[in-house]
Amino acid sequence: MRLIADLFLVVGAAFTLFGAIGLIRMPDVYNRIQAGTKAVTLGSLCLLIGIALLYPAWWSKLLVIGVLILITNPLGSSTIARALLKAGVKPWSKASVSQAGEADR
Amino acid sequence: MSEVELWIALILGIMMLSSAVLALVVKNHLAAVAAASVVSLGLALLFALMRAPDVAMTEAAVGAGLSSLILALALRRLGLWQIDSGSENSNLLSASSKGKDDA
Amino acid sequence: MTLTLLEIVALGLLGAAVLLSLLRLILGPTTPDRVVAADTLAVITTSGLVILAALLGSPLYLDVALIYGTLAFVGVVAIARTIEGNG
Amino acid sequence: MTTKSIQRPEPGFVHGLFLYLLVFALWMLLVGNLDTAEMAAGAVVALIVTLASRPHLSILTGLIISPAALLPLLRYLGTFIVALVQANLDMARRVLSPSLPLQPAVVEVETKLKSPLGRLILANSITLTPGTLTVDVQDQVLLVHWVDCPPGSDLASTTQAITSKFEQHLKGFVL
Repeated sequence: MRLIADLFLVVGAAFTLFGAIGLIRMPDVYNRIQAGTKAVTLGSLCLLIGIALLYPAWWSKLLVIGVLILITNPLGSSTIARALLKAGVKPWSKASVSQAGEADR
Repeated sequence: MSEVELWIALILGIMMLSSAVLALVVKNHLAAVAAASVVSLGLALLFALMRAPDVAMTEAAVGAGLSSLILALALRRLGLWQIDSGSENSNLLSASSKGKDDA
Repeated sequence: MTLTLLEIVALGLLGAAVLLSLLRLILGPTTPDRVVAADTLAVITTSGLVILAALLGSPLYLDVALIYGTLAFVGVVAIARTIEGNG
Repeated sequence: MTTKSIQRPEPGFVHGLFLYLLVFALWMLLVGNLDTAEMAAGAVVALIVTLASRPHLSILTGLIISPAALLPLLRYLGTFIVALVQANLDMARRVLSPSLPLQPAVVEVETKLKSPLGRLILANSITLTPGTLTVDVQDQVLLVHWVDCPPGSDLASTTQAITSKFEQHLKGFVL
């Protein structure tokens, strides 16, 4: 039991670390938001599952925290992305701009 | 304090000190608000580490939530919300953030 | 509680993640980068508070994590509305 | 983010009851035990919250409240979790590869869901699926930022593939 919980903890921490690496390596704000939000959401959920396996009596509050993270994190990053688009920050694209989507507002 | 707690406190100290200095030196007001929220985030964790959950709860509520809310909304009311285009890094953001100057 | 090796590894990875996000907060060439880094740090901290609760063995700290998660979201939305301007 | 073009039906008694049960369940989860006094307090608090949020209840009208909606909900959750794990493996591979394979683009995706709640859930799930991030929701159109838009691909069909996977399950429990 302890081993499974520890594995969940390590996997969650690793995903969080990948998210942070993505935050460092990605070239523009939108990609950073993507890397950050996805990896950190799943990482946090894995960490919560690991803790729930370690302390089964805490499941109710951990469930509330997990649902909270699952709802608010994508919503928050989506809100930031929308605000950036409205403020006029253009998405980065490679040298060949011709293939990029044309959904410019 | 066990050794693990010392390491956590070390990371928290680095985090709080550097983002506090950042909040002082950064030009943009909004970035300063974000950095200040990170400082209170580290402070809440530090209070929790020192076994004071009530203080940590207050710090989390006031420092992280309300102060950044109030400061951000005040910046918006004052019209200081312009985002900068960064330090001349043309690859990252080319000629952006000129969109809305009509506050 | 005594920690196993895997748990110490997990804590180390999490600390590295915090430091890298902090690096983006400090370097981040533009303000939106810093805001995104602060958002990410807030979520990492929420799960960090849960881990702290497990480390100290007391469910009191879960309430702190809950309040922190809620209010960090409110703060992020406020900052986003500020970026958006009067839109 | 309210869209004025949408006709919202009036929220009925069922939606109020749904919200009441939701708030009560949240209270019980936070309390964590089945004490009688706590349950009584939770009943009162949930009633107050439900009555106080009456003006905002219309967000729930997109919800189909019936036992038949339970199965699509479960199927949707299954699809969602699989997509979430895929997204993370994809993102990890992308981040760790030295060449950083990126071809970002912003594309428009049409949705057939009519209610604001359905679009909210769809936008949230798109944000957490491989390589996509919902940027904005206008009436029928989601603006989606896509990390790896392969050059020369047919944009219309590939973007439909993003949404249809979720839509077919979402249709079961939201309008």
